[in-house]
Amino acid sequence: MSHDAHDIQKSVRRYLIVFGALLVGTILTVAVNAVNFHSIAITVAVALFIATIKAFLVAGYFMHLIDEKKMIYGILASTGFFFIGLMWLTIWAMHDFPTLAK
Amino acid sequence: MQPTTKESHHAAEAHEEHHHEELGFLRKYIFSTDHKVIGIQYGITGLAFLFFGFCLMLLMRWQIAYPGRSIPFFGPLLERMLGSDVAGGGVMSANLYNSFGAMHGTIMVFLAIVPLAFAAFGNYVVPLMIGAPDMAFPRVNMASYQSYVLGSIIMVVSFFIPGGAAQAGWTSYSPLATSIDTNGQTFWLIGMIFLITSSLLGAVNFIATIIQLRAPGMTWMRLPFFVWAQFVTAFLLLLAFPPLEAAGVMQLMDKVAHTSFFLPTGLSVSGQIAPISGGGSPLLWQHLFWFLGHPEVYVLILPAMGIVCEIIANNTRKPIWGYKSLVYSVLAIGFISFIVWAHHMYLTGMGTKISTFFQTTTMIISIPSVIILTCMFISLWGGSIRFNTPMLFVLAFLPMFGIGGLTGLPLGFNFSDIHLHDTYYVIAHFHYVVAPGTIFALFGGVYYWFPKITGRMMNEWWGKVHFWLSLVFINLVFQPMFAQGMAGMLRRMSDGGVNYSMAQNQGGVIGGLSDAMIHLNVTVSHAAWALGLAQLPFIINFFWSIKNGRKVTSDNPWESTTLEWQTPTPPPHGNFAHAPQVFRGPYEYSVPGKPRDFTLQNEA
Amino acid sequence: MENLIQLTERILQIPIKASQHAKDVDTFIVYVHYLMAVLFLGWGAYFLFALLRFRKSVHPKADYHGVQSHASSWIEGAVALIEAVLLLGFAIPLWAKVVDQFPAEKDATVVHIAAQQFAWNIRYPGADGVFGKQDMKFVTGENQLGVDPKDPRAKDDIQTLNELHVPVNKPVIVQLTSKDVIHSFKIIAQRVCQDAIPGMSIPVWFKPIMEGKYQINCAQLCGIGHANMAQGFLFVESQDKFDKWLADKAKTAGSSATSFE
Amino acid sequence: MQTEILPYIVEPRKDTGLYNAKVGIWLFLASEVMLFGALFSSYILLRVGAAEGTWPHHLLNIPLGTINTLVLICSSVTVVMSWASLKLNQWSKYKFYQAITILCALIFLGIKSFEYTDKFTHYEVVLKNGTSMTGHVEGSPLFLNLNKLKAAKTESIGFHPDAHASGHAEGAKGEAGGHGEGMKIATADITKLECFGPWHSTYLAIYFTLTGLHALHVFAGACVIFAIWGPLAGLWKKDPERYTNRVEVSGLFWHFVDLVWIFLFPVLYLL
Ligand code: HEA
Ligand code: HEA
Ligand code: CUA
Ligand SMILES: [Cu+2]
Repeated sequence: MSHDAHDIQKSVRRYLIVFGALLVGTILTVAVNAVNFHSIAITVAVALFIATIKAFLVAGYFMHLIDEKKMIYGILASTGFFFIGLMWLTIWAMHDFPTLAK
Repeated sequence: MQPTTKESHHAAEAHEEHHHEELGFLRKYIFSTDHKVIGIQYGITGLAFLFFGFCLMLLMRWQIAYPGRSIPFFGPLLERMLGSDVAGGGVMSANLYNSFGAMHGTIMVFLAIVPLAFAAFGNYVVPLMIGAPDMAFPRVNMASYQSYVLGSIIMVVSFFIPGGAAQAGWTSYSPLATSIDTNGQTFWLIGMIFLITSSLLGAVNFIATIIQLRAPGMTWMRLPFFVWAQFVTAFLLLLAFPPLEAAGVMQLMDKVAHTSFFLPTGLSVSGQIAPISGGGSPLLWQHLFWFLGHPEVYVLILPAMGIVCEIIANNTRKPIWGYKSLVYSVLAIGFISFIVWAHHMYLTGMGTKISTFFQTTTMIISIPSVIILTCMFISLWGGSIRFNTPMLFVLAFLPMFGIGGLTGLPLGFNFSDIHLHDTYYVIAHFHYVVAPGTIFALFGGVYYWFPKITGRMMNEWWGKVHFWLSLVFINLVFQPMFAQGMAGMLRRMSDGGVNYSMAQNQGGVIGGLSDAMIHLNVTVSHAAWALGLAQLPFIINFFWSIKNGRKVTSDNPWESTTLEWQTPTPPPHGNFAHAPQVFRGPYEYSVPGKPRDFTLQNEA
Repeated sequence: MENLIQLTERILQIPIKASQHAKDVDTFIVYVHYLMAVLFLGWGAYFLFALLRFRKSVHPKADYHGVQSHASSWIEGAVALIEAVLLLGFAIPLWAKVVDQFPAEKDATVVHIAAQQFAWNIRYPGADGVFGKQDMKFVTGENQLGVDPKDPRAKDDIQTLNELHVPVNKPVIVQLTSKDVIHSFKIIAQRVCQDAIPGMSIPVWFKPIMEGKYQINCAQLCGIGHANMAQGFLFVESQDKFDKWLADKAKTAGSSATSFE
Repeated sequence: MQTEILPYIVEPRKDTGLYNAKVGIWLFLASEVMLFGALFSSYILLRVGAAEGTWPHHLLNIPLGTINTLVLICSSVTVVMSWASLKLNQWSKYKFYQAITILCALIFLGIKSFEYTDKFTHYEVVLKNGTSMTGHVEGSPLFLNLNKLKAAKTESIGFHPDAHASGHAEGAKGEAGGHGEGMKIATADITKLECFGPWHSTYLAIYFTLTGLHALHVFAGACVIFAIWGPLAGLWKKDPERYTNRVEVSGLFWHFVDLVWIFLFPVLYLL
């Protein structure tokens, strides 16, 4: 395998750092929620932003996506594309609606 | 014939004997993990369901042609089996009609064509074509088949529960689906969850196999087009099915846990406000359903196109024209098919912007289909065409798919869909693609690969009888439906539309359906029954040939170039003694300067 | 040209046109079918020729290279171009006009229709020209539509079952909804089709140009009675006749606002 | 073993650089993305489409949710550490880390079922005079409703309404136990009695569906990890690389389950 013992030891250190970051992220999410931002939109945006960073850390380091093979990137990219298509088009469709002239 | 084959024959035979002792009957035929056995299992089960789905429709066609009249012979049988509340006096009630209609669609799509076109042909042929010993995950493959069987058992059982099977169409639109207070829909949903699981497992397996297990030298651009078609199909299943699974879970929650995912606030049931929390959206179901639904129709057609391509190349004895365009087109279809779904929903209340988006993508996706058909047509030019039974079926596929595809255009433009939506024009459109389209390609595939699987040929003469009768009658079934649909006859009518003509006779109503249009129902039904009889030569030929067909004298009876013919017949466990080395593209027929008119992919 | 289109319509079995935009719809359908016919006949002729010309008995040795020219790309390009023209030139603007651009309410006959299993509830605003408030929470056995019993504007509203009367040559705006499951409001001769979806109120309009009685069909599977949901009728009549009918109805409005059986 | 005829079970294929199971699991995860993605989209749609003020806020217990998030993150790091241990040939460390993973899974499911029970014993009651209250019923019965009361011919119930502390953490506090004085309500006065089950509101419907499906994934993942850890551990001696691959693949699934929760937590608990 490509990893030798030294590499692994290095990544173990990295895992622990990521672990710390995830804990901080979680606390931050809860903390941010306690702060009143006065606007749902901002709260949502901040919470999702932190969640995305956490997700990126888990996927990137724990799941080794950061140095994965091209084939996997391809699969995930198309999945992402279709997911966004599903969500965005559905929401758009539900809001574009024939309306009476006023 | 050529040394490699003989050699592999030997080695593989030794191999097989070795296994015979270990594997009992159960392991070999029921719980097999061998892709070929699983392919055959899928094939037999799928054909049985194709037959079953067709029988449902044959009964329904009686009700459409002669509404309210007792079905001769089968009527009393139905009454005995399903109870007199749904088939009293041998007459098909509206209940039963709706059940049969929903189940005809469900069975044809999910229990017959997908298992046949994707799972059966894919399982048997794909690993052989790419020179692999088996599928990447043999046990997952077995689980996929078992999940399919479980799902289909649940579907079949649902006919016999009180109230009968699901009645809300194969599309199962909420709130209707949840408001019918029998358990048919619950069975349908649970059955679907098993079927979806089966397809997902299959899809993972196919993609992994094609990515990982191609023989040395089998580069992407040397893959037979059939493999490409299956590859894209697998992706469609993999990514489009989960949203329907999610929707299925939500509808199941609506049905059994009384949630309101798809039920809006203020819904009323028989004059009373329904005791639900409300707040859901009926359109959400439609979006999630059609997000699968549209890619699903390409799941039904792409494997068929793959089969057509193989058989055309083989029987014109020349390379397929525009292999690269074919590959890019099929990839393009795969991608775009995820963003056209709402063309089924033009009349659910859509503004200009969103419907413009969807009809534009719909028109764009028709272009790769045009390209694929064009390539097939041009491939004929300069060939030396042999008209054997498989070739006849795939040749017929071309204009039949052409009719089906072309009539997709007036549906794809939202403006003309205003008139055509939910009429028999839609029914005719998609049956042209799936029945004389996909089913014909599948028939072609059965005749073509039969000798590989059994070592015997099917009878040519009866094959031709089957072909010509099927061609004539299937057109007589579906062609009149265009006229009926254009004239305004609506689908899913348990009385065959007599309500219109009655209204007309009531006097004074303008624009009702003419008696001639209603009368076409009778013509169509007779054609459908004749079509049923026309399948007898096939069924008999099929079973008779397994035991008594003419034995093939070579492993490659059609003198084909692709790898599946380079194994012993039938292929042993593990397929190839040595992984074959591939040197060239899949369709090197009539290469100038070569002694034979076909050059094997693995010929140095 | 006009004759040709009419002939094509006859061949295609296109039904009678009774609304203003029906002609646009039909002509468009005919154009698309021309495109289809050209493709089908063109490729069909080529197909038959190729099968005969290259059958094994007359052409025993296949040609490895086959067609060399790229004429087919032009054909594909032409198909794409024609589709683009149909799309940009017709489908999109016509849809925008027919589905999305409503006439002013004051120039139109406005009705509310609520579908139910298996009938159409039709409501006119009455003399004051305003609909009374309506909410599903008011629904009772007598008050099937949930008209607010306290709203004074509801008093003169007129309700009918399965009977839609409109004056000829005046746009009709229908606000469509459903009480139970999804139905679809379809009048074939008027080229109108719109799903009626519970929880939503979707407007649709058309301009009838021919007096007479038309059937209202339900085009969406809605249960056992779906096929029988054909008892609703559209009556297109002269303004006088319509006014008279409305006045007649208004006399009994007090009672019919809450019950229409 | 029949499967041994297949190549690339252990060593990666040259041109893709991957072994079979890795391709398989990523494909499977792609389909899982679409599954949860569709539910997420539904959540957003229902949320956006909800009438003003009908979407409940802070119905859930945030401290418990936070603990569960931390538990899952812990399990994620132990999974990856156990894999690294195998790579370093440290078998007992692997056993130890993976044991913690399984323990975490159990804690997670335990807390989750506690939260569920809490919802199923938390009631909304609407009286004939129109007042509506939330709170707990004496004896903490599960899934009680009016029909059941009537069927059992119960004359009245003891009810502890939630203390209506205004402001943010209303629900959380209320559930934690601090409810007000008990009261007696006659069955005849009740028009509606309903626990906070999935049928109670669209929010709870999507909450139960999403977390229920997620919990099933946690359960399945834990079973697989346990199977590899315990009953199937013999493979380590025979074919350590293949065993390590199995651990990696099951780990990928586990991380994905964690990843889903990372989104579920803020979306369901906080917003
Ligand atoms: C295999 C199945 C399949 C395929 C391939 C297609 C292909 C297409 N379909 Fe179809 N469709 C269905 C199955 C299929 N469909 C089903 C099952 C339904 C109904 C579901 C239900 O409501 O129950 C449906 C419904 C349906 C609708 C909804 C109608 C309505 O409900 O109102 C629409 C609308 O846009 C549509 C459009 C199209 C289009 C534009 C294509 C295009 O991809 C077609 C492209 C092909 C071509 C353009 C042909 C090219 C050929 C030539 C150029 C050569 C011709 C010449 C000769 C042959 C000689 N289809
Ligand atoms: C793949 C899909 C598929 C296929 C193949 C078919 C095939 C056929 N269908 Fe179906 N149909 C649907 C999918 C399909 N259908 C769907 C989705 C609907 C909509 C349902 C709804 O409204 O919800 C529908 C609806 C539908 C209707 C409209 C009902 C209504 O709206 O009320 C009609 C009416 O005639 C019809 C007829 C037929 C006929 C005559 C065939 C024939 O072409 C069948 C021909 C079959 C064969 C030729 C099979 C021969 C094979 C064998 C005999 C097997 C041999 C076995 C062994 C050797 C073991 N179908
Ligand atoms: Cu109402 Cu169909
Ligand atoms: Cu479609």
